[in-house]
Amino acid sequence: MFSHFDFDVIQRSWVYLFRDGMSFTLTLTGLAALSGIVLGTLIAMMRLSKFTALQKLAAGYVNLIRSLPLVLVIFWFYFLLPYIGQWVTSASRPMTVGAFTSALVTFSLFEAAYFSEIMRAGIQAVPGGQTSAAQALGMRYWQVMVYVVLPQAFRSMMPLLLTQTIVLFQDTSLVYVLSITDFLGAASKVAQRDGRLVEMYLFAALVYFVISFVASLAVKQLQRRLAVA
Amino acid sequence: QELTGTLKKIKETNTITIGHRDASVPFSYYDDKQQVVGYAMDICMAVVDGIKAQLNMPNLQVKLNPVTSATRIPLMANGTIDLECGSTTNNVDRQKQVSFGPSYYLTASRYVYKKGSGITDIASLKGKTVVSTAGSTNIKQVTEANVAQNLNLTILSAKDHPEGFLMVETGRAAAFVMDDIILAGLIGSAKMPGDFEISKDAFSKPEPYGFMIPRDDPAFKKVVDEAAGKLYKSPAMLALHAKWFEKPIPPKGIVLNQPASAELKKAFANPTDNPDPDSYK
Amino acid sequence: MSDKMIVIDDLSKWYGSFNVLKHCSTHVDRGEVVVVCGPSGSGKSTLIKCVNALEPFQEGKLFINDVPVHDPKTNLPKLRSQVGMVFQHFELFPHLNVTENLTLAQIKVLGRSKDEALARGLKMLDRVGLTAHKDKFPGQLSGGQQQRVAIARALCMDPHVMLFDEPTSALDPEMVGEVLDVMVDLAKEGMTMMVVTHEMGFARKVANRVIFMDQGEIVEDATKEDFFTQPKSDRAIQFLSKILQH
Amino acid sequence: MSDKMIVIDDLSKWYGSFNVLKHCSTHVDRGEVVVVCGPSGSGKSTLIKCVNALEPFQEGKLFINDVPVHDPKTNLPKLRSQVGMVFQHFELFPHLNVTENLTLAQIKVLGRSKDEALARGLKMLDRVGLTAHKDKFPGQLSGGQQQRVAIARALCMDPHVMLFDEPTSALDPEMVGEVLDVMVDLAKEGMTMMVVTHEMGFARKVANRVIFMDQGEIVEDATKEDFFTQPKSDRAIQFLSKILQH
Amino acid sequence: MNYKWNWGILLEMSPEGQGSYLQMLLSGLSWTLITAACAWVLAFTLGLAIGVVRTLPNRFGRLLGDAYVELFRNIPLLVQLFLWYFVIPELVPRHLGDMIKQMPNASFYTAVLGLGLFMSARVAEQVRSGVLSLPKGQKLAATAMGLTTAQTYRYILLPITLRVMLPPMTSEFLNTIKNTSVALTIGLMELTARARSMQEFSFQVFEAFTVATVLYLVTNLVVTFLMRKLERAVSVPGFLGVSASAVVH
Ligand SMILES: Nc1ncnc2c1ncn2[C@@H]1O[C@H](COP(=O)(O)OP(=O)(O)OP(=O)(O)O)[C@@H](O)[C@H]1O
Ligand SMILES: Nc1ncnc2c1ncn2[C@@H]1O[C@H](COP(=O)(O)OP(=O)(O)OP(=O)(O)O)[C@@H](O)[C@H]1O
Ligand SMILES: [Mg+2]
Ligand SMILES: [Mg+2]
Repeated sequence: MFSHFDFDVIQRSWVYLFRDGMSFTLTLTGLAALSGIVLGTLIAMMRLSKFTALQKLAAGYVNLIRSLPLVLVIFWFYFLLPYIGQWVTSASRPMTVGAFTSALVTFSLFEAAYFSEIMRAGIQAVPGGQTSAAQALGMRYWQVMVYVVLPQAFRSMMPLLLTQTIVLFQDTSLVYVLSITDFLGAASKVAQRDGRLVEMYLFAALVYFVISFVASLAVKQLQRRLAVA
Repeated sequence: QELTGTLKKIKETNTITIGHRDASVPFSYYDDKQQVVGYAMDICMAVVDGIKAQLNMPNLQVKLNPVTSATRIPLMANGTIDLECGSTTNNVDRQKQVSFGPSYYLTASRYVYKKGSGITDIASLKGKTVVSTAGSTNIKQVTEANVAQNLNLTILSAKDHPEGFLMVETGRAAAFVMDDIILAGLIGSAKMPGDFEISKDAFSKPEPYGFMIPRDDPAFKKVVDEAAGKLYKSPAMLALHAKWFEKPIPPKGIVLNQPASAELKKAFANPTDNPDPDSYK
Repeated sequence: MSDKMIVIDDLSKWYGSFNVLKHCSTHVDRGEVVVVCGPSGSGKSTLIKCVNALEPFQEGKLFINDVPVHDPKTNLPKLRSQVGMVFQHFELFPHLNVTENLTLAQIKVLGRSKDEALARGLKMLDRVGLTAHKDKFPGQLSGGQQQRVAIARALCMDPHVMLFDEPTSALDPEMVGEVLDVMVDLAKEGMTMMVVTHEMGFARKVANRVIFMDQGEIVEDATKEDFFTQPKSDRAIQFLSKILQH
Repeated sequence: MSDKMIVIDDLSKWYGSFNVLKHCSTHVDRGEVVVVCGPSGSGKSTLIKCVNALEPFQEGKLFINDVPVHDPKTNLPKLRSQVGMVFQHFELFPHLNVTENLTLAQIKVLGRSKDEALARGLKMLDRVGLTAHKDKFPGQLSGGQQQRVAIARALCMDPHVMLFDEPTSALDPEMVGEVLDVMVDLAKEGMTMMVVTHEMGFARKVANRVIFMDQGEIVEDATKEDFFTQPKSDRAIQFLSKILQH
Repeated sequence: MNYKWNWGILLEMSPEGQGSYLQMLLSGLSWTLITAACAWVLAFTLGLAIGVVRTLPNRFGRLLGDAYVELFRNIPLLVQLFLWYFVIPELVPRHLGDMIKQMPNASFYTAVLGLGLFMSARVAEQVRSGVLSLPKGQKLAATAMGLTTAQTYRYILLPITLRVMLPPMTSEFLNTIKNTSVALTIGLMELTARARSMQEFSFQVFEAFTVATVLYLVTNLVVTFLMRKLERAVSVPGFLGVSASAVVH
């Protein structure tokens, strides 16, 4: 059935697919996960702080982002970021934001809303006595957070954070709508150039599947190990 | 004299960002080495040289930013790109959002279909599915024609030109409505070029292509106009035209075989950014 | 410098509309050991948490070593670092090993060098007899061992006073002794201590005074001798009869 | 129709490589009350679950009312509907009210009409003294009440025999009595019962025989009198001494 | 800001000739909701079935269920839509492929199928963990009363699981609504696609996306509100889901 398919196209283009496409996807995933987790943690801390205004602000942000489709958010940021940059730096003209930066900011801010929910659960799961004990030793709020609460929260939430990162990895394929050359973008450019849609999309699906599946197996392994410890 | 607007930005950042297309053959597209090449790119580089000379910045950095039909105008409006080198139709609507440099090509909105699919003219498309590229003038024209002529079309919007062509190739749509020169480029790079045909009748008169520049920036426009005008009026322009439209072009070495028309030659001799198709007659 | 280490003066506290502490007044002198007891829910934990401002209170005054805890201008973290506190559930930091548990606050709060902190930590660990376990994680220790590490952790900060909130009530019976032994030693060496506990044996052995609370009030505040031999209130008598049955 | 309601014949069972039940043989006669006891993990629950085939077993034979449970051809749902079972955690269906809990299986398994099922259900509910609660949901009842409803639910099916797996051990002490009362009544009315329990008072009052298990074996299978007065095995003696201390 | 706001654009005629731009966006919203609703029916039925299979003792069924879930959740939705839209019609016999491709509203059917299957894997995962989180005794008790496995699921396990699962199901349904926007890549004219084409026709980016954003927010609020009502309607006095029974045990 595959006799009239030309899987050579993969061999011809794999350097481009991986060097240009996959490296974009993986860099974007890695950096967005890192900054998303950092931001998400800050948002979670805002939601759990005793200042109502901060709580409301953080909750509003999370609920807003979580109600919107990622595709829409990608468009929003792609067109809006230069203005935001102008406003933040109070420059005289819109800031120049490249495709990568734009995607990175979008995914960081978008996923931060999801990561913050995970971190909130993680922080709440640390027994209150831990905070009391750290405070009783004279630690300040930030010290309590950094040295006592967050390390425990990160550890217990690590599997969920990683699972969400796998989701993020898959979500990055949506930069396709901006014609950015991520892995899927590269695959579809080759597909269209050479008229090899079937082969390239099947190959892309396979690559995404293998990476996500292996990663989620690794997460399960980690979860098992954490459960024992 | 004091620099303003885009020129000031270029001077301060020592970069000019060019918006380019990834598959507008032969205007602006990736060749097989993933370099951006094309007729519009060549003209743009001459314009960039003009800017370098004007600002006395021989080492001006050129940054490339891919755009699609749908993203190019917002990206120009929000300052991501300073100059767009692709296949953008210059029309009155768009002039409210952006300015244009002098026109460098004329093309009408036609459609491509598979030979033997029984399509003869626009009327024969009635009730069928057609596709056009999101954000292009063509999709607007076919949408309007659909209403005006009661064609009862299903109009799909493709992300970019190859995707639109693909819809016809794979049988998803009966026809792909696009500027005829783009269609010629797409057929040229197709697996089976002989299978496709470009329509005789058109959804529009031949309209001018120009490069987009930010609106309300007369100083920048003046530099662009001068640099482009100098090139247009020189013999190099026809050679450039021949290079992309009469000789083999990358990546596959196809020949588009579209010699310059009298109207186009007239437009080269008298560079203009007039959006009115009739003014080019 | 007065000889009063802790002064609690007409302190009242509410959780919403619920009045947990009602006009409590008492004091702990330098070098004194005061045991606080009373039925569950009477406000013992709340009171002791007010002492180092882990819980805010709405009315009254509280001084530690003459520093006003109720004053919003007081540097609470600094004050807390001078008050050791031991909790019912130990509250060692599970992601840090014993040595790190002992040194973290010394380094981050007191600004000691790593070496200094380590030396002090190991000395205190030796004092509670757990030197051999210095590289283990809390999860690898028994409850009694964990509580002894927690005491060492508090002692590392050179506190003026130590607060204990039911330090033995989460322990299996066979481990209660080892923790009480450490506390008795501490008392004998002259540490000022305020201890919430139901271990009347401990009270008998080292307490100077016993405070009995019920429903948020300090019902009885007497020397150890008076408390055990001639309690004044009915509630204390009832409570003692129940506790001493065991 | 023999007078043996349950016959367990050389039954063995493994969880993977772990041998939970080892060559168990015993029987329960019609109208007899047999109490099963033994230390935790000895296999009591597993054995009783084998009786109505909630757990499969690998070796041996088991008959209920002469129906071979070990035979793959036996219609297990039908067999189970004739054996009432009461669990430690009641296992009432939380989304159904008391009446629905009582009638569901009557309608779906026995094919009774709604009215018929309701009549029978209310009768059984009356028997356990809970008529007033017929429209409540399980979550609105106390543990003791839930367990009584669970017993009523089993009785609705007109079982030949009732199995109990520690029916009172998840109850607060003040509710144990009300459940045991219902069970004593049942026993006195002649119900055949096999009861896993540590309530030796119950065993003394109504059991005909007592089975003692340890490490998957039936160590002792004796009349109530023999078991309490002259247990044969050391393990039973030890176990009894611990249990009866309370 | 170098941008000309023009909210009046919403009431101007769109070039599609079927009303104003605002109406165009609203028609996008209706496609979003219709697609999401159809995809949800598919996702829920399939997810329920597969989730249940994954809790049954049958090893083969479980393996198949696991494979299904892993397959559909480890490939990005966008890629899955491409497979259904571009690849599958080429793999089936030519005349069938052509028929699929020439179907009117092909992108709608593809979106329903692709999105439905993608979401069904997530529903299946929720159903499985929901059923497994029930106390084991519930199943034993039902079995002990003579209910067959099918009856046990029908009358006991699923009614409880579904109640417990309502909040996560609400968010999965909201995800389905949001995910329909991915189908704009295969030409589905849903809300985000409409906002994008409004931007392309009128060049008013921010007006278009602001209205789309507001419409999504309103949808979200309405769905959440309705699901809360449903939760209250099916709630059982004294039963707070698994947590409550966990306390009893
Ligand atoms: N955060 C809180 N919010 C509301 N009420 C609280 C809070 N913490 C404690 N309480 C209530 O305050 C009262 C006193 O609590 P506290 O923990 O001080 O009692 P205790 O004497 O230490 O009792 P125990 O011996 O059980 O530890 C109790 O009735 C308790 O329910
Ligand atoms: N599903 C299972 N898989 C593996 N081992 C099991 C399983 N169920 C029970 N066991 C083991 O079988 C042994 C007997 O269990 P069982 O529940 O029958 O004991 P029991 O006598 O009822 O104890 P208890 O008094 O604690 O209820 C125990 O060691 C238990 O750990
Ligand atoms: Mg307390
Ligand atoms: Mg048991």
